[in-house]
This record gives sequence, C-alpha cells and structure tokens, in this order.
Amino acid sequence: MEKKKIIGAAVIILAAVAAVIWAPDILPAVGDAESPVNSYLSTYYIENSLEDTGAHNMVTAVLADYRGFDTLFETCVMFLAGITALMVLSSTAKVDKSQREIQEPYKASFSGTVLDTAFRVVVPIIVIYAFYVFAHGETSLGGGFQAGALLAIAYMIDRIIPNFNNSLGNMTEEAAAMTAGVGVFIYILTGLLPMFNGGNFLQYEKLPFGAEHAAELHSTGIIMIEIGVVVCVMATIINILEVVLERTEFDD
Amino acid sequence: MTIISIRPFLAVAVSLLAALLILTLGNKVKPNVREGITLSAAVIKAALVFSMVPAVLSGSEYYFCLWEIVDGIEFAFRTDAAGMIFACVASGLWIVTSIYSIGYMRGHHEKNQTGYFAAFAVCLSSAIGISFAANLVTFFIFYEMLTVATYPLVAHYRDDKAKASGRKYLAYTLISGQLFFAAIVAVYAIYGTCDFKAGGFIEPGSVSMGIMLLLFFLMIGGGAVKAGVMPLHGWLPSAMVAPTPVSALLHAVAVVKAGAFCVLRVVCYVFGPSAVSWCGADRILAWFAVTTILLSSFIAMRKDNLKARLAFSTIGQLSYIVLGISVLAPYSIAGAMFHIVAHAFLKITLFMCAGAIFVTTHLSEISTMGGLAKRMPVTCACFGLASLGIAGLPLLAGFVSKFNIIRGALLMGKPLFAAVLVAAALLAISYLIPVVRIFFGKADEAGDCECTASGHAADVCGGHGDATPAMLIPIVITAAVSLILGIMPDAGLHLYDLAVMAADAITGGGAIV
Amino acid sequence: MIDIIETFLAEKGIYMMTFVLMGLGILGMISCGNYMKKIMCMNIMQVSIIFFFLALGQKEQGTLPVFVENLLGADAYINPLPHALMLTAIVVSLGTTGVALALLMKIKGIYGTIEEEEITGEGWRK
Amino acid sequence: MISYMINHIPVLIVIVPLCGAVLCPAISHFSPSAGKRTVIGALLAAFCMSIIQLASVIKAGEAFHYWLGGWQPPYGIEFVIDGVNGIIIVLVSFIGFMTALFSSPFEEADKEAPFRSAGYYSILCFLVIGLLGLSSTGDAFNLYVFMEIVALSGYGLIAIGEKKGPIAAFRYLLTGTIGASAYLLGVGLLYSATGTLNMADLAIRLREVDNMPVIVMAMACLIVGFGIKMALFPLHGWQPAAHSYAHPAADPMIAGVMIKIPAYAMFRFFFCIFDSSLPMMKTIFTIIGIMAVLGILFGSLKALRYDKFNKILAYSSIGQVGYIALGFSIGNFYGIAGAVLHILSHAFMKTGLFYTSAAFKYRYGIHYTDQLGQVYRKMPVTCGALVVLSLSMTGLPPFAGFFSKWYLALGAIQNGQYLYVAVLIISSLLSAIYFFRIFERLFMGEKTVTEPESDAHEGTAPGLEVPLRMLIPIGFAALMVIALGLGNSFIVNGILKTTVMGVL
Repeated sequence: MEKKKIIGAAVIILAAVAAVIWAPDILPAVGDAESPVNSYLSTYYIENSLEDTGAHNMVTAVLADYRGFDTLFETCVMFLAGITALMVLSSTAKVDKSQREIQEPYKASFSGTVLDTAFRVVVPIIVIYAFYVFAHGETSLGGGFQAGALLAIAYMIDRIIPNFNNSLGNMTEEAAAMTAGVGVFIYILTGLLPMFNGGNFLQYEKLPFGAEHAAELHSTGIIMIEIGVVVCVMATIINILEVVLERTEFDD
Repeated sequence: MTIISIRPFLAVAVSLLAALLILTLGNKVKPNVREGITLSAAVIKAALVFSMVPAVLSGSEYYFCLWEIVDGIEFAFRTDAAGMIFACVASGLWIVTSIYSIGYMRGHHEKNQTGYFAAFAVCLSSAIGISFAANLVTFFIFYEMLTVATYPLVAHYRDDKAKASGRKYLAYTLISGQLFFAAIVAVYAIYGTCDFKAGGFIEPGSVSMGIMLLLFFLMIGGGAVKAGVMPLHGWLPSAMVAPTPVSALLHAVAVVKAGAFCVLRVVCYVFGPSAVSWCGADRILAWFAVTTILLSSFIAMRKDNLKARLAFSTIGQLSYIVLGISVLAPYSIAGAMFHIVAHAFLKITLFMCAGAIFVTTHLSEISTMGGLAKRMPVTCACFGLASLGIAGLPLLAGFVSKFNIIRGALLMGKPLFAAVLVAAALLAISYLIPVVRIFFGKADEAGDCECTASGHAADVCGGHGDATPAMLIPIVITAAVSLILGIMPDAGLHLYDLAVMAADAITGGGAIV
Repeated sequence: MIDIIETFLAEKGIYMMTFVLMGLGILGMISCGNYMKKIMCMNIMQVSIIFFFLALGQKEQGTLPVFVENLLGADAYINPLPHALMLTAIVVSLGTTGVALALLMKIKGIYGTIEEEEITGEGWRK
Repeated sequence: MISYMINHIPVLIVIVPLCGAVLCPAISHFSPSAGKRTVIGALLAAFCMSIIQLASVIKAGEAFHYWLGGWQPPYGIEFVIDGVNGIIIVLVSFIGFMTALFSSPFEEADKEAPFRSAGYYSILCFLVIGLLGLSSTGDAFNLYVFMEIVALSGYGLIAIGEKKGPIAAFRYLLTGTIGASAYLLGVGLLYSATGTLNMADLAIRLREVDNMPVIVMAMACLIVGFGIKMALFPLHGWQPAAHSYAHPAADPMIAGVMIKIPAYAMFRFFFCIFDSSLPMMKTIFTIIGIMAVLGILFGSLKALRYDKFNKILAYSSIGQVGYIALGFSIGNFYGIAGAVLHILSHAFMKTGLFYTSAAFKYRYGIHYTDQLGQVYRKMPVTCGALVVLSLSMTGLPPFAGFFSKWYLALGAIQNGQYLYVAVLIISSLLSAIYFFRIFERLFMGEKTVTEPESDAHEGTAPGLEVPLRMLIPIGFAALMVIALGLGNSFIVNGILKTTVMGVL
C-alpha cells in the first residue's frame, strides 16, 4: 500500500513537471503584467474602484460590491454548512451535562490559574480587535469574514478554557443557527432596499438614504453587508462549535 | 375532398374516456354500471365510425388535426378507405365482444374485471387510432399503446403461466416496436415526411437498395410480429392462456389485425408498390407469408387444444393478408383488405364458440368434445359455419377475399402463390372440419373415457342446455354476418367497395407490372 | 543553463507546484483508507486551486491592492480579482470541510470507526 | 409597479426562496409549523414568478439580462434568462415547490424539536435556490458558488436519510469536491487565457485566443467537473448510494433535478461559450458521446441486477443522464432539443418515480420491489402514476420519454450516427425489462405487506392512500409527463427553436 502511494505520487509529480515543461506557453508567466488576466478586468478594477465604490481596499470593492452577489451566497454557504452540521448530528444524543464535571485528577490540567487569568485578559482584546478589523475592511486589510471569525474565537476561548458549565455566555446550537440566518437576512435586506428606490438588487448607490456622493452610499452598503457577514460567520462558527462540543466526550 | 371534422378523433377518444371512467369508478360502482359504460362507449364509437362510411364511399375523407405532436409532424387523423375498413370491423366487433365478455366473465366468475374492461377499451381506442392515423408517428403512438394495453389482458390470470406468456408477448412486440421506431425516424430524416399516401411517398431509387430493404424490413417487422408471420409468431400461441374474449380480441379484432393493417400501411402507404417491387422486398415478404401459411396449417392439425388450433389457424390466415398485400395486384390488395373483415368475423365466431364451450362445459381439448352438438347445437352449428368460411367455401365471407387474392396472383403471373392458397384452403378444411365432425359425432366416438375421467361427463352428456344468451347472441350475430358478407360482400357498410376503392387508390387503378 | 532553469522556475514553477499539490491531493483522497486523511487531502487539493488563482493574479513590482496615496496606475497594484474570488473559494472550502467533519462524527457514532475498510468491508453492498 | 417587478423577476426568483430559507429556523422558533409554511410559500412564489418570467421572455423573443448590483458585465455579475433556462427555471421551481409540499408529512413540525423540520426545510430550500441560481447565472465563477450551494445542501439531505446516508454523503462530498475543483480549475484556465469570467464575454474573447492547449485543458476539466456533478458514466461512482440512501422526501429533488442542471450548465459552456466550429470540438463531442453510450448501457444493465427500488431508479438515472449527454454530443438542433426535452421529461419522470417510492416507504415501509405485490389495491393513484412514469421511462408513446427519444434519434440519424440510435433502442428495451418486472411484481405478485397500525400516520385523511400533500405531487408528476409528451412541440417549436438556433 505504502509503496503504491509513493509510486503514484512520483508519477503525479513527474507528470506535472513534464506537462509544464512540455507545454510552457499554456499559462502566462507569473508576474506578467501584460497577460490577459492582469490587463483586462484587473485594470478596470484598479483604476475605477475607488471612484465607483469609495473603498480603498480593492479586494473589498470587488468582493462586496462588484461581485457582492457572490459574497451573498458565500455567506449562505457558511449558514448552510452550519445548519447541515446541525442536522447531521442532531440525531446523535448529546453528552449529559452533569457528567461534564472534570474528574479530579485532570482538573489541574484543564483549569489552571494561568489559563483562567490569560483568557480573562485575552478575550476583551480579541473582541476589540474584531471590531477594528471589521471597521477597517473598507480602507485597508480586514473585513466581515475575519471579524466574524475573531468574534467566534473569543466565544470559543470563553467556552473551552474555563470549566465547561460556567462560561460567560452560552448560545444553544439552534439559537446560533437562527442568528446566522438573521445575518444572511441583513445582507439580503441591504440588497433589497435599493430595489424600492429604482435600483437593481445590491445596487448600493440607490440605497434610500440621503447622501452627497454615490461613493458614500456604496460605503454604507458595504458596511451594512459586512454587518450581516459578521453576524452570520460568527454565529455559524459558534453553531458548529456547539454542535461538536455538545456531543464530544472528553474521556478518550 | 377533405372534410375537417372532429369525428375521427371522437371515435378514438370515446373508448379512452370509457377506460378512464371504468378505472376511476371501477370498484366503487356495480358491475352493471361498469359494463354499461363499456357497452355505451362501444355503441357510440360504432355509430361514429359507421356515420363516416357514406362520405368515404363517395370519395371524400375526414381529416382532423389536433396539434403538432413532434416538430414537423401533426397528430392527425384521416379516414381513408383502408382505415375505414379496419375501423368498421374493430368498432363493430367491439359491441359484440363486449356483450360476449360480460357473459363470459360472469359465467366464469373472473377476477380483476375492472382492469380487464379498461384495458379492453384502451385496446379498442388504439385500434381505431391505428386505422385513422394520418401519419407514421400517430400510427406508432397508437400501435405502442395497443402493445401496452394488451399486456394486462394477456397476463390476465396472473399466475406463472400468464406471466411467462406476458413476458414473451412483450419481448416480441417491444423489440419489434423499437425497431419500427428507428425505421420511422430514419424515414422521416431521409424524406422529411411521415404522412401516409396511397401509393407511397418513397420513390424507388431514392436510397440505395440495401438501405431501402433494411428500412422496409425494420418497419414491416413491427407489423409482422403482431400479424404472427413466421418466424415472429412465437408469442401468439402462448398468449392462449388469456381468457377467451381476450383471445378473440387478440386473434380477430385488434392486435393481429393491427399487425396486418400495419403491413398494409407500410407496403402500400409508405413505400408504395413501385418502391417495394424495386427493392424486391415484395418477393421476400411473399415467401415468408407462404411458408407461414403452410407451416401453421400443419402445426394446427396436430394441436388438440381447441384454442391452440385456432391460434395457429389465425397465424395462417393472417399470412393470407400479408401475401395478398405483397402480391401487389389491385385485386389481391382488395382481397387482402376484405380478408381483414372476413377473417375477423369468422375467427371471432370460432373463438367465441370455443369460449362458450369452455364456460359451459369446462372443456378445452378437442378430443374430449365428442357429441357436444347435442348439448350445444347452436354453438356447434355456428362453429361449423365459421370453419367452412375459414376454409374458403363459396357463399361465405372467406371465399370472397381468397378468390380475389388468387385472382390477383394469377393476373400478376404468380400461379405458385395461387396454388399455395388453394392448398392452404384444403389444409384449413383438414384441420377444422375434424373438429366439427367430433362435435356432431357420438359422445363415445372420441375420448369418452377421458371425458368421464375428467369429471365433466355429466356436464357434457347430461345436456344442461346451450351457452347463456349473452354469449350465444354474439356468436349468432357474427356467424350471420359472415354468411351475409359471403353472399353479398357489399351489404351494409359496403366494406367490399371500400376495399376496392383503397386498392384502386394504391395501385392507381391498374395492375402493377 | 542555470539561467534558463531559473527563469523557468520563476515564471512557471509555481504552476508546477500547484499541479503537483492537486495531483497529490487527489491521489491521497483515492488511496488513503482513513476518512480523516481523505478530508485532509481534499483540503490540500482545494488549496492547490487557490494557489493557482493567486499565481495568476501576481504582477511584477505590484503591491497590495489597497490604495496608497500618490500611487496610481494599473501597474502599481496586483490584480484584486483573483483574491476576491479566492476569498469566496476559501469560505466555500471551509464550509465543505465543516460539513465533512460533522459527517465524520456521525460516521464515527454509527460505525465506531473511520477506517474505510472496516466500514465498507462486508455487508455494505447489500 | 407590476412591470417594475417584472424587471426584477430573475433575481427575485432566487432571493424570495432565499429569504424563506434563512428565516425558516428563526420563524420556526416562534411557531413550529410557520417556518415550513414560509418555505413552501416562498417556493410557490418563485414558481409563479418563473412562469411570468418565461412568458415575458417568450414574448420579448430575446434573452433577458439582469445586472446584479447595477454593474455592467463583465465587471459585475449578471443573470441571463433565455428560452432554454427560462423553462428550466420553471421546472426547478415547480418541482421544488412540489417536493416541499411532498415532504411535509415526513417532516411534521415537532413541538419537542422544532428545529429538525425547520432545518430540513431550510436545506431543501437551499437546494432549490442553488439550482435556480445555477440555471440563471451568466457568470462562470458565480456558477461555481451556486454549484457548491447545491452540493452542500445535497450532502445534508443525503446524510439525514437512511442509516447508510452519512457514508453515501461523505463519498459524494469527496467526489463532489473533486468535481467542483475541476470545474474551478477549468474556469481558472479560461480566465488565464481571456481575463474575464462573464460567460458572454468569455465567448467573445475566446474566439481571439489561439492558445489551443489551454482551451483543451479547460474543456477536459469542465467535462470532469460537470461529469461528476451530473453522474456521467465513468464519474458516476457517488450517485447510486447517494440516491438510494437520501432522505426519502428530498430524494425526488436530488435524483430528479440535481443531476440535470449541471447538464444544462455543460450545454451552456460547450455551445454558448466555446466556438463549436473549432476542429477539436468534434473530438470532444465524440468523447462525450462515448461516455454517454457507455453510461446508457452500463446504467441500464446494472439496474437489472437490483431489487431495491431506489437502486434501480438510481442506476437508470445514470443511463438517462447518458441520453442528455448523447444529445449534446450529437450537437445539431434536434439532438440538443432532445437533450433539453429529456432534461425536462426525465426530471418529471424520476421525481415522480421517487415520489412513488417514498409513498411506498411512508405507507408500508417498502424498500424492495418484491414487497410490492398487490399494493395497487390499496394505493391505486400512486400505482397508476408509477405505471405512467415507468412507461415514459421506457420510452413508450404517448409519454414524454418517447418524444425526447424521438428527437435524439432524429438528430443522430441526421448526423449519420446510427450507433447512437441502436444504443437508444437497446436502452429502452433494457429499461422495459426492469420496469415491467416491477409491474409484474406489483400487479401479479403475492401480497406481502400488512396494513400498518392505524395511528401511525395521522395525517392521512380517511379514504386516501397517502396524505393529500403527497398525492398532489405524485399526480402532478404523472400529469406533467403526459402533458409534456403531448405538448412537446410547443416547447421545441415555441421556445427551443429560437434560442438553440441562435446558439448554433
């Protein structure tokens, strides 16, 4: 078995090398500024995105504005993954909470003073950092997904490190899934609002808010959908975490 | 002249509607209501069909197009003379068979009668559809509907034997049907039309001879299987396990006649005599028919089961039609078409007699039926009359058709075929007349001991009277009609005139050289 | 000679590596008997596609696609589109992996193992 | 206002069910059955809108473009609705609505665990949304996202099915991810050659690309990607288990529609994007044709071996997907018309057959065909539908299956590909064997089932074989097969002709 794997891997490596050497002109050279990839749409986005969308970060401009529809469904994928995990495992019985008390010999390794103290310090910092990342999504590096993940990490630390039954907050898996759904719905609403103002779906410049420049409306739109994304991503990660955590026995 | 009228479609739809009604109401209503639906549909249908005869006789055609069924081809009905003949026979005999079925099914306490009557109605609907179809696609739709609707009838008893024969039936008909389908597609792809045209729409020489032969035999295969042309006849005898009215339907009215009619449509309305004789297919087909006629007669002689003997007789008789068509002479085509009529009435009489005997006395083997005539005189008399008709004795319907086929063969300079037909008539006498002789002979003459052993001696010899009226009346009617048609072929619906008209249209009025 | 190889590797080498990664991922998915390893190989394969797209978007002397004052012109920034696309692809692969892990837990719960041979050995086909 | 709404219909068809899907869990928290009703209502709305959309597309006579976010393609994403996908959207939303209705007796709202029914409906709704988006979108990468939505919801619905469901779902997940990655790689290659992702723009810019190897590689990747998603022959491995062990109520959607829409996407790529006059297209089509032929034969032969109803249907799907691929490989108008018609007709046939299968399971717990004996006495409507649908699968007139076969055969003969006609015939005969065997067992077999306890299914009204919510979809599937058969020329002449001719 092992031998077969090695032979297979060797064949694949050789084939890839051979393919690239044999037909070197198939793909543009890395870093070629003149290739079709880097000259057509790319140029348009780089030259116009600031004016069009007001976002300094071009990736955010593309992600949340030009291809905002993709991102809507990307968020949906998160929601869907959470709900699917929940449904798949819903028929598996949860571990009884009363048995969750950590037995005496292990107690020290799970809840030491150092860990407890560290987490009390770290969690607020993570939450603040998450808001920072969220707010900076438009102008520099950051965005809703990262912020949502950070918030979820804060929750995760809170949930895992201290003794299981006295963490600060405790969302049930169902509540997390519902929250994720509401997050997606915020996104959809942002898309639907311009339609009442004569625009297309997700056409932020037709958002029914007063603003001087279209770019401002675009910024508003991007912030709004980012809120939806943050809520959805955070809730989904919590959802999956809860689903798994509730059904895991820690004795093995 | 073409008359746009919905009547052809109504004639098709009425029994389909009846089938739906029977299926939905089915077990919720009394049997009388169910059979009332069947009978009234049969009468309405027959009235519709018959009402179109005069106009067709005067040279006009009814035409009705529903819509395009596939791109470029319409779902259309046209009542030409040839289709009219088959439709008249099928719809007329449906009334008779329905009455008979009611008697038979009740006398025999059959199960699953709802499904039976529904399938029967669908069969008839498809038979009329087949006869009125204006193009190959419409034709094929009803042809396959007939195949499927007949399957539950063949497998009616639902035991292993019935299942086996059902499978056999499906194997033959579905395979040939699919090949037929391929040929239709090919013809449409090559010629761009599928509309039936008297004399055919395929020009000789339009494709190479090999391809034309291939197309011809793929198409004719569909008809030949249902018409039981050897070596494609295998399903027919095994379908004998079905109840007798089904056999009557299979062998006289719908299925086999649809096969023969299919051969007619393909030879005369798709390819046309000139293309067929150009590629030499007529001779090959004729020889298949000749072989079938002779072989089936010999096999029939050796069968002791009455229905089996009749089945092989059917195989032979249908090949008369095929032979008549493949001779390609006007007379023989007219004769072949009229044989559809003649054989239908004669064979249905025979089968209904066999069924009546079975229900009344529970006998199915010929050798045990000695002296039956004493108990069931009317049935046996009708059986004798029909046997003579099948043999082709003058003054009976079978004579008219056979005479015409022979005349056509002689005119075409094919005396051999004429000789075969005469020989076959003699063979028919030799396998059917002995049956009649046993009926009218003495009880102990043949197999009295078996009769006693089988426990039916009291029934047979005791004489509890003839079959019930519901069975007897249809038998007498069909026997009488076959007598009348023998004496006056043009009586009533002028079916003979229609046959001649159709043959004239196909051959353009003169003999094909 | 070495120059040629160097330019070749600089221009095309990354594609070669993505293809190798992809091939290895698929190979692992096929040949590994452990479902957990299969998931890991699946991730390797997905990452290779992401590399491929990102390699397409590279530009000589381009900087991050975030506007900097006084730096204008299309040549100054790398292509933002592949990055945006791949963000989506990463999230999608994250979702897929999440579902896969949930399935794995379920399988473990039902069969008590995640070794393919033990699960699909006898009686599976029936 | 109404005309204004019509302008937005392409996106509303996707967004309205999406609202239902994401809000369903939250709503069901407050009222257990309201979440379910929301989803069913949203899908009904999508169905109504899809009909309006189809009517207006036919009336306009040209494709309908919707720019999402108001960005002009190729900078933004667009939805393109022409005749072909207009009708496919009608199909998807109709079957989606019907399946949601059909599922409701299986997923009765439970006060104890309200989330189970809500989660099921949410996932089912996402499946429909994904398929709708997949058929509407005009952007190659957006198509990938929708493909993953479809796939993820598929994994979920398969995993919550029978006992072997999780394994089947896991295998599908691995294979499906390879497929999606292959598709993404193909799109990446096309992107590297053209620099664009919009399909219409790709079509234009690909005409100028003379770098043939990259196009060939992209085509190979796309064939693998779509082939896995539509279970085309050598890539079908995941399909039989997935279709047999999925959630019984969602199975109709999975088996009937989920494998067809990638086939339509394949059509879009190979006819609308690639230049079909390229010399190597012929080779590509031949390869697809070989896959199709082998798939048709393999699926039909393999289906003969099984007694499990769903397995038979699953293997027959492999063959039927082969029909669709065969139509594409024929490549002329009638071939494509046959393929598109077969997408529609097979969707109804397979969905309907899986409905009947689920109805048998619901009422009697029947999984195997040899348990079916005499069931028709108790379930006449279901069995009547089964007969109609099976005859259509066999390709007998006047049902829909016959007519798609007609167009396929006609196209094949016009192209001189007689082998394809032979394969069609053989496959029809083989499917006749296994379907008539089911009939034999159903109508002539011994009675094996016993009536379940009367309180097992409270939802069944007295006098009905299964609840009305299940009976309506079953009946509609059978009726649609008949209607689609008799009315096929309206679709072929009225809708497909203009669109497909424009493509060719």
